[in-house]
Formats: sequence, C-alpha cells, structure tokens
Amino acid sequence: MEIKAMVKNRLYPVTYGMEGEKIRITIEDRTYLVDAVCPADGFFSLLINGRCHDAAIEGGDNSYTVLVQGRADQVDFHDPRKRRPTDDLKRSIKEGRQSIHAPMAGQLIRLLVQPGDLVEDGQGLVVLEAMKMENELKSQGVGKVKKIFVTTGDVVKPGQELLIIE
Amino acid sequence: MEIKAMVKNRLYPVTYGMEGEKIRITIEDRTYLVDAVCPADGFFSLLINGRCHDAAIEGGDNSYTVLVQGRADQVDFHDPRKRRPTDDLKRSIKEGRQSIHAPMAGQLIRLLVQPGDLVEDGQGLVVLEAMKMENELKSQGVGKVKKIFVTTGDVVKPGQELLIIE
Amino acid sequence: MFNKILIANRGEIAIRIIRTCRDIGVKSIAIYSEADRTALHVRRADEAYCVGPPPSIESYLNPEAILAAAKKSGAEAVHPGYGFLSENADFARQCAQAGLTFIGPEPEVIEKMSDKTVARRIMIKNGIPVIPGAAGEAGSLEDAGKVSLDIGFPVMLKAASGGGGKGIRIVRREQTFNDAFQAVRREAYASFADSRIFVEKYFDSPRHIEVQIFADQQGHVIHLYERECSIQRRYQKVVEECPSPCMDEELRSRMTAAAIQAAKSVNYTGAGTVEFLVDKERNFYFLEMNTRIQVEHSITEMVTGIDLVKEQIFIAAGRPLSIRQEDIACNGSAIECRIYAEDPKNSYLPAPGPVKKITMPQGPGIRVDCGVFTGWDVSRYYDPLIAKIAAWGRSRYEARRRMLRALDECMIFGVKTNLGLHKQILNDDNFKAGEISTGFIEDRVNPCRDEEIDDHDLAIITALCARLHRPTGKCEKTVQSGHDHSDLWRMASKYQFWATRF
Amino acid sequence: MFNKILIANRGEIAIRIIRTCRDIGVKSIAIYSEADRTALHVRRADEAYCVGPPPSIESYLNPEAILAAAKKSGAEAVHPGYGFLSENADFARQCAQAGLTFIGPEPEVIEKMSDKTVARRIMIKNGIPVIPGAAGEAGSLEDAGKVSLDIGFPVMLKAASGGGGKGIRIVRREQTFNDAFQAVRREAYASFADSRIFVEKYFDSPRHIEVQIFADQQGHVIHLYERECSIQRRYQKVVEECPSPCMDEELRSRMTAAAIQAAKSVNYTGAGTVEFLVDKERNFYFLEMNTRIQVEHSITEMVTGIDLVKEQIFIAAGRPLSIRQEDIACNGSAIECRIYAEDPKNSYLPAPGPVKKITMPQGPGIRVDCGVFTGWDVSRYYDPLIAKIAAWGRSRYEARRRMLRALDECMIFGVKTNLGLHKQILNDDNFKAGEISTGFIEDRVNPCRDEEIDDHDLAIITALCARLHRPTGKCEKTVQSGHDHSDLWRMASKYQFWATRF
Repeated sequence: MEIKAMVKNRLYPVTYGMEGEKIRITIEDRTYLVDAVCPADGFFSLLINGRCHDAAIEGGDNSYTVLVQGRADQVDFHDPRKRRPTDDLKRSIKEGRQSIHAPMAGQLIRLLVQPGDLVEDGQGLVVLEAMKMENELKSQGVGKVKKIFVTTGDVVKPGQELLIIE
Repeated sequence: MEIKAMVKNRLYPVTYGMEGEKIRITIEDRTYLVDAVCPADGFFSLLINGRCHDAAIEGGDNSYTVLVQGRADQVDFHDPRKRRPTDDLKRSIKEGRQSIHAPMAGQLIRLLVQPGDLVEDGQGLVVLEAMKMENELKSQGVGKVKKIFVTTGDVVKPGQELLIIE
Repeated sequence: MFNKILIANRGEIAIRIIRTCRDIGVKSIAIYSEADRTALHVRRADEAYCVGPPPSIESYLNPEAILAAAKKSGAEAVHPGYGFLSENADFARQCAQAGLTFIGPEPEVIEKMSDKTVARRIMIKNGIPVIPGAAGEAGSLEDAGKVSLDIGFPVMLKAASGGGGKGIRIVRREQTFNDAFQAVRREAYASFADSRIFVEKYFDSPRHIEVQIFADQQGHVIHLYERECSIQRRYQKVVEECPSPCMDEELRSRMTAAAIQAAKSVNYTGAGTVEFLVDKERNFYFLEMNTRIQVEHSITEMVTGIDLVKEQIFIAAGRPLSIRQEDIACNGSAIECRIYAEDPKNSYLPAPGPVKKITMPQGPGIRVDCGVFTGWDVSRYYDPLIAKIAAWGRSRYEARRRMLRALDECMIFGVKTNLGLHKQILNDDNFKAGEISTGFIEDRVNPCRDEEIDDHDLAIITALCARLHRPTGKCEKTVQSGHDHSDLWRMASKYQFWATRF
Repeated sequence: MFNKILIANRGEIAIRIIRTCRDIGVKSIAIYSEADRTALHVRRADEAYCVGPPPSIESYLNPEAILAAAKKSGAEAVHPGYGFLSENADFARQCAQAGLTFIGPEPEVIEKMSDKTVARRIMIKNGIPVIPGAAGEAGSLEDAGKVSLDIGFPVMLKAASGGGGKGIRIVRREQTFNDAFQAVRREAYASFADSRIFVEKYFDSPRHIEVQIFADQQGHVIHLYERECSIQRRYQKVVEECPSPCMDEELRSRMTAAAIQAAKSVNYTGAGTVEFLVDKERNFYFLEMNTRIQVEHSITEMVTGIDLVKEQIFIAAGRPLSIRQEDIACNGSAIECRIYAEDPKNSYLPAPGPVKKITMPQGPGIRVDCGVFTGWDVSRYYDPLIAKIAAWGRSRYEARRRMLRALDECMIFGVKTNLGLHKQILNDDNFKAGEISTGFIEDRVNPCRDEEIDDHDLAIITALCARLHRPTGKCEKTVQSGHDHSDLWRMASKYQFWATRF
C-alpha cells in the first residue's frame, strides 16, 4: 500500500503492509518493522527492533497530531487511491501557507509589515499587547505578506485572523 | 418529575426539578439543591449547600456505578413514565436476587450449602481453591439456595455462575 | 558500569528499576509476557522483548526465554526485582554462566537463605535468636507432635518451601494437631512439591520487624534501619512503616547488629532484608532473610534519602558502598500503603479487571509508584498490586495524616481495591498509638464496615445528574456562554495582576 | 486553631493549601470565578463559593465577594496564596475588620514592603546592601539622567509598582536614555496607574538568590536557607534550586543574616522571602521582600522537611515556630521546574486551551503539584501554570538526573508547554556546572531547537498505525485471543509463584 504523509510542509512517500502481526513501513528509503498496540484510547506503544516508543495521538481520518519523544507533530495523509486526491493536497498546501492568528486577546499596537512585503523565517509581523506585555508575533517561515486584516489599535479576540503569508 | 432509584436492594422515591441553574432533588423526605457540573467525561462535581463532592460515574440509561466519598455504589432507576415499567423493575429485582459467580478461575473444593438451604448474610457457600489459597465465597444477603450449577472438584472459569440464591 | 540492564520483572517494581536506570544513564531492557504487551513497564523501558505466554511459568519464570532476551538486547546485567526469579539460585547461576551479572547475592547465598532449615542452622551457629521449635523439619507426625509438646502450644506448622501465607497452620491444642499436620503436608506437597514441615512456637500478637542491610564486594556491611511490617492480611504485608513505632535505641542496636551478623555469616553482597518476629516482651527472633529488594523499600529510601536500587546496581558492578554507616540518618517517618485490586469483603480475593479511571495522589510528602494506567486491565495472571503510596513526615503523626490525605485523593474506578481498608487502618486508635501486631487486621478492621453506611443520597444524586446530563458528549460549562469574550478581556486587561511577581 | 480557612486563590497553590488543611484537620473553603466552577481546587476543597465573573478583578481580586464568601462559610482565617490579593495591604486590613485572620504579615508590613522606595530606605537604614541608584524614585527625566550618569551605565529603569517583567527597561548608553524613560513611564502608568520610576545600576549576568525566612508572633525569626532563582525568562522564574549551587558557608551566613535583619527591622510575622541580586564578585544587594508564600516554596520543603504552609497557619493562629534555627538541616538538593501552558517559540506567550491528555511523573524523589486534569481547559484569564515538578536528590547531580527523568515521564497533550525548554536547561553544560545567571535562557537556550530536528519518521509511523487501527473503539489486544483461558489457568495454577513472599 502506498500513501503520502505531510509533516512540516514536507511530503514523505510511505509504503506499508502487514507482516504477521507487525506492520512493515517504508518511509522514503527507511524501512521499519513495527509492532504497534493501543494500550488505551489515544495512545500507541510501538516496538521497533526491540526499541520502545510511547506515543499519544489525536485526530482521525487523514489528519493527526502525534506526541512522541516529547515532540508534537502534525501529520497529514494523502491517499493516492482516493477519488479526489486534490482535496487532500489542497489542505496540505494550505498547511504550508501561514495564516497568522492572535494567540491571545489583546490590542494591536504595531504592524511591522505591509502587504506585499517578503518576510524571513522568524521575522516579526505584528506587536500585540496582551497581559500587559508587548508580544511580537513572528513568521514561522519565508513568504510574502498577502493580506492584513487589522490595523494598529484594534482589539483582537483570541484566534482572530490577523494576516496571511504565502 | 418523579423517579425511583434502587441502591443495595432498597427503592428510594426521588423527585426533581430545575431551579435556575441548579437541580432540586428530593430523596424520600430529604431535599437537596444541587449545583452539578461535569469537569471531564465520567466525572461530576457537586456543590450542595456550599459543600463540594467529586464523583466518578460509569454507565448509562438507567443503570450507573457511582464512586463518591470513596465508596462505589450501583444505582438503578425506574422511570414511572416509561411504557413498560416492568422491564426496569424486573431488572431491579434480579439485582436483589444473588447469582454467585466465580470471582477467579479455580477449583471448587467444597460445597457448603445444598439447594433449599436458608442462608444468612455472610454465610459461606462454596470453597474455591485459587491462587493456591482456599477461598470461601460468602452470601451477600439472606435467602434460599435455589440452584447449584457445580459440584466439588469442578474447575471453574472466572465469571462462571456457581449458584443462585433468592 | 553496565550499559544495559535487563529487568526480569513486571509491574511497579520493573518501572521502579527503569527509573533508577534512567537516573544513572543505563539503558533498561524490559521483558513481557503476551498478556503484558501494553503494560506500563514496557511503555516506559528503552527496549522490550517478549518472553512467552501469559502464565508466569512460561514467561517471567522462564530462565531460557529471559536469557535469550538478555542476549538479544546485549544486556550486561539482570535485575530480578522481587518475586518471580529473584530468589532463585539456579537462575542466578544461569545468568553467571551466560556472562551476565545477576544483581543480587551469590547463588550459594540465595540457596542457603531460601532453605529455612539451613538458614535457621546458620543463625543459631552465629548466635542470632531463632524461634523455639524443631531445629530441622519435623519428619514424621510423631516427631512433630513431640516437639510441639516440648515447646508448648500454641505452635505453628509451616511448609519448608512455603511463604506468602501458603502452607501455614496454627495449632492451639494438642487434640487438633494431627488433622492440621496432615492438611499442611497435603497443601505443601500440592503447592511446592515439597512436603517438609517446620514446627515452631507460635506467638500471639507479635510484631513483624525487618532490618534493611547492604553489603558490598569489599566486605562492608551496613544497615539502613528497620521497617515495621506487622500490618498483614493472610500473612501478606499491606502497610509498612520506617522506623518502627516500637523501636528504641537499645532494641534497634541489638536488632541491626544481629542483621549485620546474619549478612556477614554468609558473606552476603547487595541488598538484603532480615526479618524478625518481636514478641510482647521485646524479644526478637530471626524469621528469614530475603535476598532481594523488598516491595516496601521505598519507605527506607524516604527516611534515609538513599536510592536502594542504585546501590544494588553499583554494588553488583563492583563499586564499594557510596555511604558509610555513620552517614546514614533516620530522618522523619514514612508509611507505605499497598493498593491491591482485591476484594476485602470477599477474603481479599484478587479482583482483576479493567481500570476505568485512576487518579493518584500528589503534593507534599507523597511518593507514588504506580504500575497501571487508565484503560489497563489488571491481569488475573499476576500479583494484583496496583500501586504503592508512600507518605513522609517529620513525625509519624505527620506521615500518617499525609497518608490519609493521599488515600482520599486516590481514586480507582473499575476494580475493587483495598483503599477503604487502608483508611480504616490509618484511622484506628491502636494504629495511631503504634500498638500494632500481625493480628491487627483481624482484630481491629472490619472490611465490610462501609456496608453499614446506608446513606446513598450522594450516589443517587450523582446518578440522577448523569441521567439528566445532555448526552451530546460535550460537558456543559454553562459559565462561559453568557459573556462577550473581547469585552471581558478588555476589562481584565486593565486591572488584572495575576502574572505579577510570583 | 482555626476550624475553617478560606483560600483566596486558585490553581495549584489553592490545592497545595487544601492539602495542608487536610493534614492538620482544618476545613478548606475554596472560592471560584465563573470560569473555574469545574477547576481542580474546587473539586478538592471541602466547600466552595462563587465570587464573580471570570476576570480576576471581578472575582479573585474582589475583596467584597471574597469576604462575603468567608462570612457565609464561617471561615476564621484567609490564606491568600501568591499573586492576587496576597500582597494587598488593604485586603489584609479588610480581613481583620471582618474578624478574619489574614495568614500573612501585618498590613503595615505588607505596605512597607510593596513600596520599593520605602523598602529600600528601610534596608539602607538597617545596613543591608541595596543596588546603587536613586534613593527614591527619579521624579523627572533630568533627575533620572543625572543619577544614571552618577552610577554609570548600564542602568535599569523600573516602574515603582511593577513586577513580573512589566515596566522594566535596560539602558546601556546615554543616547537611548530619554526614549526609554518615556516608554517606561507610559507603560507604568497604563499598567499600574503609577508613573513613578526607579533608576538603578544594571548588572550583567547576575544571580537571583532569595532567602526564605519565618517569623512568629513571639519574636523568633529563622531562615530556611536560600533558593537560587536565576533561571528566568522575561523576568519570570522557571527553574529554581535549593540550595544555590554557588553558595558557601561564608556567603550564606552573611545573606541569611541580612534576610533575618530585614525581617526584624519591620517586625515581620509569617513566611517571607528576601530577594537578593548577587553579582559576579559575590556581592549581594537587596531587591525586594515578598510578604507571602512563594511559588517555589516546595523545594525548601524538600530539603528542610518543613511544611511551610503549615507553619504559616500555625504562626497566624498565634503559635510559636515549631522549629529552632539549629534544628533545620539543609538535606540534599532540590530542583523545581514550572510547567506552563505557553509557547516558548512565540515569545513565551501563554497558550491556553484544552488539556486533552496529561500524565504526571512519579517515583523516587519526585513531588508533583499539578493544578489541572485531563479535560481541563487552561483559561486565558489566569496564570497559565499547569504544574510544578520538584525533584530531590542526595546531591545536585542526583536531583538534576531525577528531574530529567521526571520531565521525560511528563506528557501533556493539547496545549503548548515549556517542557522541551526545561529539558534543554537541565541538559545544558553551564547549568550542570551550576554556572547560571539571569541571562541564562537568553544566552544558552534556543526555544526553537526542536524545529531543527527533521526526523519525523516516528510521528508518521504512529499516525499511520492510528489510521490502520480498527475504528471499532476497542483496542486490539491480540495476545489473549488465541488461548483457552481455563487451560492456561490450570497450567499456571500448578506452577505460578507470583504471590509468594513479597
């Protein structure tokens, strides 16, 4: 079986098949023989070549958040057998594009970019005053500022979309 | 609203109704104004006259197991509005009757009662050898031995019905 | 030092050992039976290997499978924990033959101490008091009867290979002696394939006190004070304390000296426990020596600050003891409660089943060693110990109060447990006063006491609330629905000080 | 003694106080805002009363509502915890007027110590070293500029009423002084309605070390050693240690003497903390005195064995201190990590949201004070502290290793946390060597480091397993399906020894 997995904007080809009670999984050119069981809802215990890994997982269908080895990652699948593969891909691409949301309620006290600006990974975008602190929201990747929905002085709600970078 | 609750073979008349965001519950002649919320699946936090009670609960429909103040209790409801109240009652009565099951796998090494015997609360019924220990299973109430399904020397599985007391 | 240690055990003690391995930078190798693939000790280990089907004899008691796992993993040492193969001299020998360090004393020492007759003989030779009785096993019914008359009734009949409450009978009168002797012989043979029987003086209401000792390969032997283990049900400990509430410096110095002498007399190495019976006149008698880590070692760790498993590993690796006798303080007081999945109302029968919800206590003075998790199915194949809760306090009073608080915080749903029993024990007036003996539970505790409570109103109220609760799957949190968040925020923003100066 | 204590706080500290109330047999009264009806501190208290809407100013900072709850409940004393009204002299006065014992020092003492100018003056008068700078607030831009030139750049501008990182600017050159002064004045006024500003000497890479003191109403003042609190982000502590790795007996005796002198100079009562800045030449300077229990008090409890909350309550009830200075040992070493729901990659912004799964560490040497549970929604209204994890060891090395083990066991799913940051801190070479300063996190820690790890295979494997997992709701436990249970049992019954002699 073949499938594609998207993590942090990178697409990985994955093939897999059962081998006895284990699963043989090949990611790019790396092959793993995995003994996976579910000790409790939302947990997996993986044994790979004798090594134990305890993982927690949320999500379903083709989109999962996985916590393993102390790190949380978003994993999205694109199944090539599916009728409309573009749906999955579209979502994956959307994941690549950055939509900057307000992490907290607060007041926007400075805009550091303008539409059309090219931004670097880690570059400051806006300054939000929340909890009495000035908090700079940064870009998580390179791109171009496509749209800005707010102006200086706006009071924003948590989760409110502030700008889009593509 | 009226309902009947069965706990440990005792039937309690219960009336209840909303009073603002609280529930007024009367059990027999005792009335409680209850502020109940669900902090997480299977948990309830009760505030009654300022007093906090944290409870865990399993079950559904009309049959629940409740753990509160360190004690687990089985609560069964009989709703008088229901079409076939006898169904509920039948179950409740069945709960009153004792069906003695093997708590563990083991070998039956002694039968202490015979069909027709009257048994006291706490009286020994059978001796099961399990985990290398002789374990006496006791009656949890008074009644009459109705049926015995096993004989001395039988190897029984966990959960297997051994005898019925009514 | 070792790079990898295989832990030939399961449950809380396997996890306990994994934790120390982490602390000292050693990789931990778990083993598991087919029933334990999802067990917590497997999830927490660095590596894990299956050693066979669920029955212990085919997995956790299967030396070949365990040694094969050790070889496969590249482990250099084996920690046996308690129970299973921990006091099996043959297994210790097989480990050595396979080039593995067995973390415990030499096989010959294990052998001597597991044979009660041999152990008893050694103790007598070394001037350590033993319980009056037959010096060896009582061969025949006649011999045993004669010994009993010599030492006087009550006497206790004990299978030579027995333990944990099996193959034991107390005989109070000469008339019942014959029947009891035959019964023990049958039980001993059936359980242990060994029909040898001891006859010893039986003491009413004795205390069970044990001394923790440590010996390194360089010949140093130290003690880590005593533990009071009198609170037992069916000859199995359920509550332990360190130090013993009955101890004074005089008795302690005599008992610890005897324990150290016992260890020296067999050239002991590693962690060991010398169990004594203490009668009402404060005479003590050697019972047995356990050549492994004890379940209740954590309370000794709490009062001494010493990681016993770490010392075990370092000693096995050839290092000298990291502490000298004079540096070991007995700081405060600690109590342990063993939480079992069992039914105290039904002869403490194990109560395996699914743990639907579990909350363990936290906070000041509390240590938890839990072997299960929400969703775990307590297996009928193994010891039904769910968790050990230990409480430390500056005084025994503080430790006891903290333990009661911890027991109240502890919530286990799905299986029957002895939690209620522990609360009764810790609230008992005799326990409070430290007046305890091995008969305590039988004398003072009523496992059915909460049956007598007939107030079920809270249970009914809870069940009714659950019934009325919207079955949308989503919990109602009514409080946040009525507000406009942004307005609230602006209001809060102006005044709230919560992040200030903590 | 009190029969009932109202706890005017929420989260882990409210639970912490409830625990001690349980231990000493005092009923605990919780208060809650409408956002906190299902909070753990409410579930764990004996009684609970709502004090208003979610914003703190309307609930946890609302003296009228809190006093009404106290009256309704019949509480005799109020424990303010930390934050909120804990250092509010007016609230302490209102408590007294309502006939309630405020568990803390006298209102006048709180007042003196919350005003930095007043506190500074008292310290100077009592011979306690203070940071070079303006003796009072710098009234005008000109005055402040002059002081800065006197003491030499770099200088720090601080709002008189500020704290927790708010209203603070460091000025390294004369040229940028004017802009910085104006900005701090604006921020100070907006945040605290108080535009007074301090100018002080700024030290590069200083340590932040505080001394825990206790004073009873009988005039005894003792110290409980120091805590090293240099590991901070945005002026907020995240890792604390007891004792400080830089301490020697000479410096300790001078610092603790200064702290005791500070307490005596204001007739202090109860628990207090004197915060010092320690420069590279091991000179120390008074920073401020916190007139309440600290977040990080648990590490002091671990090394001294003393329950600080219990002492607070007993002192407030008029009892003398239960311990004398000479009886307090500094036993081993303890480290605390504050686990916050925050995003270290995004300026440590609070990251409220639902805690979908949470597993807290257990085992030897670990203490957990957790304020949340699986299913709890971390509120944006309050401090996003999820839990405090503390580790004790015989040595700092052992404590640090145990903490790393605990952090690995700790699993929080649903909200972003600083767990990874803590692992980086504890594994850092400078931290290992005890070479730390308030600049540590900025200098040595990269909150985005795990972004650099581009091995996602385990995440993909797990997600794929979940995708392949039968969606029946039931987990596959393949292992038990192939066996006939009764047969297995009979086999096991013959051999298994697991219950033997633990």
